[in-house]
Amino acid sequence: SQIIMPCSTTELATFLGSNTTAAAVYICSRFTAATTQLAATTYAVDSTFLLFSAYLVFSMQVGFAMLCAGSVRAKNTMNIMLTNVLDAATGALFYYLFGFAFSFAGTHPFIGFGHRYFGLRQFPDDSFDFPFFLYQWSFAIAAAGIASGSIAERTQFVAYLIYSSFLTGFVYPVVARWFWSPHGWASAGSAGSERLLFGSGVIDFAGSGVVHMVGGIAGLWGALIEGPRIGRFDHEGRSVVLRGHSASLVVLGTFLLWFGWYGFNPGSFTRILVPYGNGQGDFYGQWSAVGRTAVTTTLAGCTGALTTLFGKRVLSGHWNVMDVCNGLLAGFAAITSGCSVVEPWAAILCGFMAAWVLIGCNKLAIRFKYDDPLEAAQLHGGCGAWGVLFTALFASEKYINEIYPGRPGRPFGLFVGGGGRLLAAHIVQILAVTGWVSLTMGPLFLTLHKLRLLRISPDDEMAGMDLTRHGGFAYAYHDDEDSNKRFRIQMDNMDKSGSAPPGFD
Amino acid sequence: MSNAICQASELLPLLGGATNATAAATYICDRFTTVAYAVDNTYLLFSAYLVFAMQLGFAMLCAGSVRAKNTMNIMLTNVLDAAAGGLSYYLFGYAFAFGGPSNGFIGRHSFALHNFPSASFDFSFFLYQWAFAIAAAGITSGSIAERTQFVAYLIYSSFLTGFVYPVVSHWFWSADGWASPTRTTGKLLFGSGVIDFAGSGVVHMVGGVAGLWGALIEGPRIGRFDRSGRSVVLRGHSASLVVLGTFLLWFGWYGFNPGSFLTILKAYGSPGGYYGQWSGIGRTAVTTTLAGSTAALTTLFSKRLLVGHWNVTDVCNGLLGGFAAITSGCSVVEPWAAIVCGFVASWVLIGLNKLAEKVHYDDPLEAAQLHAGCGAWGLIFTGLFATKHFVEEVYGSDRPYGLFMGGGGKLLAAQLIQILVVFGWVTFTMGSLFLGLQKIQLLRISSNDEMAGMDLTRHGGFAYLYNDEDDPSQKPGSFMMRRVEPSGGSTPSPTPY
Amino acid sequence: MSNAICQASELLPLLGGATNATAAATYICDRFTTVAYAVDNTYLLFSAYLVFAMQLGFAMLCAGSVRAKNTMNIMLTNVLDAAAGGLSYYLFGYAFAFGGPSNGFIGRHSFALHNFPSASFDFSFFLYQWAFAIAAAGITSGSIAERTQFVAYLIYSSFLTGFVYPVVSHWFWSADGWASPTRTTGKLLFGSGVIDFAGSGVVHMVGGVAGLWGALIEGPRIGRFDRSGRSVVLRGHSASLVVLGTFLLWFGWYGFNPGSFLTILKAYGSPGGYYGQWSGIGRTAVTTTLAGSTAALTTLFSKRLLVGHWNVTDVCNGLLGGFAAITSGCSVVEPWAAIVCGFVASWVLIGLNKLAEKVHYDDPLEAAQLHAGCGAWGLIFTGLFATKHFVEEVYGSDRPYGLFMGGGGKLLAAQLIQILVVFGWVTFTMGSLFLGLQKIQLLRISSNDEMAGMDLTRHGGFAYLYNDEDDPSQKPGSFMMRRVEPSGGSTPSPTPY
Repeated sequence: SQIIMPCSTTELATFLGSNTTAAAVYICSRFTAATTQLAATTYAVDSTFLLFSAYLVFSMQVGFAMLCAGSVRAKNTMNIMLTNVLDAATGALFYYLFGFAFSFAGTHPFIGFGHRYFGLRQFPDDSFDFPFFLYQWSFAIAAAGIASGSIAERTQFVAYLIYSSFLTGFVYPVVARWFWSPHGWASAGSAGSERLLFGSGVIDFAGSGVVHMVGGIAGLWGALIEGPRIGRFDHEGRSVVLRGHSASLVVLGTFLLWFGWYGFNPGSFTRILVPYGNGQGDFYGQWSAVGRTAVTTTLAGCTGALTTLFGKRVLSGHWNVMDVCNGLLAGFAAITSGCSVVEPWAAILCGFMAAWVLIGCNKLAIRFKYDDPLEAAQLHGGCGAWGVLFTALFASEKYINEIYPGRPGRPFGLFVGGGGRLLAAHIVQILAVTGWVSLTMGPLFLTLHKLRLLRISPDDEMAGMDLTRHGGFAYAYHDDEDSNKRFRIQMDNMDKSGSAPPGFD
Repeated sequence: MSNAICQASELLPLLGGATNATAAATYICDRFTTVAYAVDNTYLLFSAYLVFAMQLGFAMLCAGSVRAKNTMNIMLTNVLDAAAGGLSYYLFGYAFAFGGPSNGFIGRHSFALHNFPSASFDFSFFLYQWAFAIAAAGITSGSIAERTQFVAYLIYSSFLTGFVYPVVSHWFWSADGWASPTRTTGKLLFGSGVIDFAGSGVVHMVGGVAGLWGALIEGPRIGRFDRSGRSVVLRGHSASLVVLGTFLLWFGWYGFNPGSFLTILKAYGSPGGYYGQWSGIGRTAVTTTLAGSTAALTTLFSKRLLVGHWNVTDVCNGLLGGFAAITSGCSVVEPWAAIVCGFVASWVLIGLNKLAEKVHYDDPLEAAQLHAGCGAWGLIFTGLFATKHFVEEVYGSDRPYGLFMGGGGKLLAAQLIQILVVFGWVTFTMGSLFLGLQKIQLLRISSNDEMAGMDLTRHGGFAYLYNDEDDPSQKPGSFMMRRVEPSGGSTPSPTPY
Repeated sequence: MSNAICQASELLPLLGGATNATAAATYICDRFTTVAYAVDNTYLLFSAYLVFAMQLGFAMLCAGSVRAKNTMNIMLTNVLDAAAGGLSYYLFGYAFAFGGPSNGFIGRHSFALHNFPSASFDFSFFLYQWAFAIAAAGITSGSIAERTQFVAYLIYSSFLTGFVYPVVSHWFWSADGWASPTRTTGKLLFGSGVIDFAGSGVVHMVGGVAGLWGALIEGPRIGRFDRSGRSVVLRGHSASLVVLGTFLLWFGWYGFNPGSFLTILKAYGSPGGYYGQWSGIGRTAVTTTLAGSTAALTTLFSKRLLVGHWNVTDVCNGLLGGFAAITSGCSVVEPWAAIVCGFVASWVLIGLNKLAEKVHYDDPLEAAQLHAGCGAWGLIFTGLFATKHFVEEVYGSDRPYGLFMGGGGKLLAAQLIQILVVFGWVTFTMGSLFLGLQKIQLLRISSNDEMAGMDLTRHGGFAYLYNDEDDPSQKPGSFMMRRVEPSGGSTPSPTPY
């Protein structure tokens, strides 16, 4: 249904002038074979584009795993990496069984249901094909990956499995339904002549709200309910930095996320073979928009990184690569919503503000003794929300009409003269996402907490989960050959908890 | 290589009214053909790059899974698998595999890419096949890690990439191969040919069985089984590298399995419909994902029950076991069947690991169990669950399909034949090679070298240097010294992590 | 940017008899053009993503090659090469390079992507060129690692990405460049123009020569040459990161070299044949692979002979040397010639490293030797081995080609001119910049900082923390303490190698 029909009688008739329908029919019938071949070509090109974009988005899961591993202390590395592997694995099963159907089946504005799509039944059809499923799955596991960062280093493994399945299988798919399914109540690309929210719908192109805010807010509630890690705030309540164990892994993870973001944002077009205008062989088409989206993404992240670099240098007195990495990711999380509909110069503004939003949220977190080992709630929740607002302020009329065609005169960015209706829709999105995730994930974490399934014991926390739950430490740079010695060393490791030289912070 | 997406003879009658209808039809069709070549080659090239990324995954997985003292060694072998494989596959490997026309056993044209490209094969195809060949060699290097002389690596790796593997891929994948399902010269084996779509047998079993013989002939690492014969786990030095490697392999597997279609621009059924090879490719990516994911989860819970704690490296191996198994049938089974495939693969791996322990077989990366064992299961699985519909789309109509899907036992028989011949051929060639190397004392390192670690004795030093010292000549005897003292194994180790 | 795959004027006469033939012909051809744009942009975008992945490779390679105490510093510079490069290339770098119409020396349109895209250039092209620009800056950062002030990095990196590199790329790659082989405004240099297809000169020599001057002006790291002037190896802290980085660079090079075709949908000869730009692209990937592989193997064996042990980091550098060399001629030489290219590149690198030791030149990543040295060899190699046939396909007919292939010396002359002007231009601009920075004391860090490591003094702490301590206030004085004590350099060094 979404394919361009290379030879449409009506289209052909329009440029042949009046009373030429018969001629158009005639010509089109002459080119049936050519037309169908063009359709096959179009499907093949679009699927190639979408599949490789999905692979790139999947590589973000590697990025998350490495970022998380490097950002926690060595004693919890095995734990956090296992959760990242399982985000992808459980996510695949749950998204296959019902997540995808909740997002894209049926016509209900709130949630998908019916016979189709559960367990990929009656799939594919002319609306959705397997590459699209794979792409959406890679988004779903990204949301779960975000939340796992917030509750790192103190959460029981079983709790991870439960929340991750619930988030990927239900909470996230419902949100995706609202904003991305053609039938969703707040979708910008509603099917047919359905009424759009504020005449506009929400333009959350690649998911600052749908993915990043969902993951970030879920993490926020988890981390709030669990409380901070032991030692994160000292007796007088001062903040103590618990440094991650490997900056190399953090940088590796950040670069991999950057790499993967080129699938996340430009890939969200899902098709590249779409001419803008009447398909008159113009050089300008969706391929240009895809490229522009990659450029806005790059610029927002770069600006976020540079702003953080200098901002932190002024505030804390030294250069800090971890902070720069987070600033970079903040810029990406923010531009994700508007990446396709803003001008490159606006992306620079977006990244600049995102860096300050992150710095501000971090200050706020310290004041409220909120502990988030990866700053995930601040980064993905905070900067994601900023990104949603940003889109409503700077979205360009031209680009919106190219991407969501067929509804001329729709609202666009407030600061570029498009009125406040898009902004209103986006504020509704922020409220709805916050409310929905709080209502679903909040009670889940509370229940787990009540059932004592959420937080690990203080002993386990001091010793590190790798030793107590995951069969041992992640690293063995010394080569010991027998297990007795290893056991003694591990004990030794536990005894030493609580000692470190100054100068590490 | 490209499909005839547009036939001038089909278009011709439709253009009846034009003055020069034949020329017009040809003109249009030629352009479609050009488009098809460009799209298909783009698809294949990027798939090849992804498969190449698996070599990085292997390197990191191997590095993380061995002890720190052998890291330089194993990483060097991984770099050289790719580099030496590049030359040997260029010079003769490709010719043995796909140099048609030839007999059913071995190819014999296109040495050093002579007279290349042709209408059937382009450079992107060569690159793709090279990336597969080096993957097979990478698997083997895991089995014999930590105790093999470097020269032995160079020899077996060139031999495997240049001869053993290409011959197997000729049998099952080339149009001349005696067991190929796309055979054009002669009858198909059991009227079916072997369906080893992306190489559970051709790649994974070949690499795994080669590793099996290497590791068996060398014997276990010192300290792997204690005096009373109990198994002692020799843990790898970095779980982070293991996870990094596993994820990169997962990433690359999206080139390995879906990429094996080689082309994407092909409609199934009526042209112009939404359903075509692109759907098949997407479905292949989905079955791959589901098989690996199921195997990972199965391993997670069963290991928890069996061992008592969660274990990320086991989960990673389970995941890879699921991938190795689905590789054969990925394109011809339903997504739900992939879940069955992954579930069983995980138990196959657990069972074989128990068996390996019992018979004192030592494989640092579980490569033989994982790739040969789960690979063989994958071939059987395809014989059981291949769907009529998909087999027809991918290979053509009127063929046997999976036993459990009502397609009779012929496909299963062909798959079993594959398992036997792959096992036999690799045993015959690689087994002899490893035995010969052992006879002339080129296979295993000395026990002194093994205790000290090969990095120190053969590779110019330890892989890591976390303390920063500018002048390495002074004051021996502090903790770093003790750490890598050649008598390492018996020295008390002072660093607690 | 896209090729005119279908011309309505060609199709029209063929449809003469049909009703409204003109409209029909236009209609059909427009659709082909749309397909061509989509395919070519898809190809270019994914190539750009691969080239971007090289930045990750550089970061890991650099991190692993320096001592642990400077890891945070070098990784930060790599992140900022990309980030600062993104802004400066957007604001003016791109305009200097490709902002036509312009003179032969420097471009002057499209600042901040003004009036972009156009019929000639789309966003994917910008992204691709940006990824190249930051690669050049990444090379330089390796040469001056471990002793350069962070502010100096920021300054040289913006200057290089925003001005020095764009000007060079304008000369050799833009349609207005005075030495470009695709020049449309005026005569080609020696009737040929310089064939630097993917940038052995434009990227690698620029980065390498800039690094050379930086490292020369700063002088060697403390302890790199001892009192009697003997060379002391200051080993990097992690071989795993070096191998990771190298493999990622290899992966990314498949975007760098084959991607430089920019489009894939173009038949060579008449449309409809199997041979087209896709074959050229595949062949480029193959030549790239073979050159790197040969260089790796040559380095492996020659270093074994020269030094006495196998060395994975040397093999990695050899591999990259082969890639840097083939980058110039990758699209216009036969696969067998790529083997020659890699073989010589490995010896060029070994020779230059000997020379560097002799003249007490210290380059922690051998970046100047590798990228400038092998890059220059690559340009000469293209002048010797470029094939008539391929030069015609890629650049057009009736041009000089490689001396050894019978094409005369004109191409070689042009290539030599490029080596001279790149060296001169970079020396003039970057040499002055580094000298100026040194004059105002912004270039080199204090010797105290250097001994202690920049991470501790400037970057907020050490990169690694393998011991897990929850309470950093207690128990000072353990061995970890000694390890990173700010007076580090004077601590006795216990490492036995």
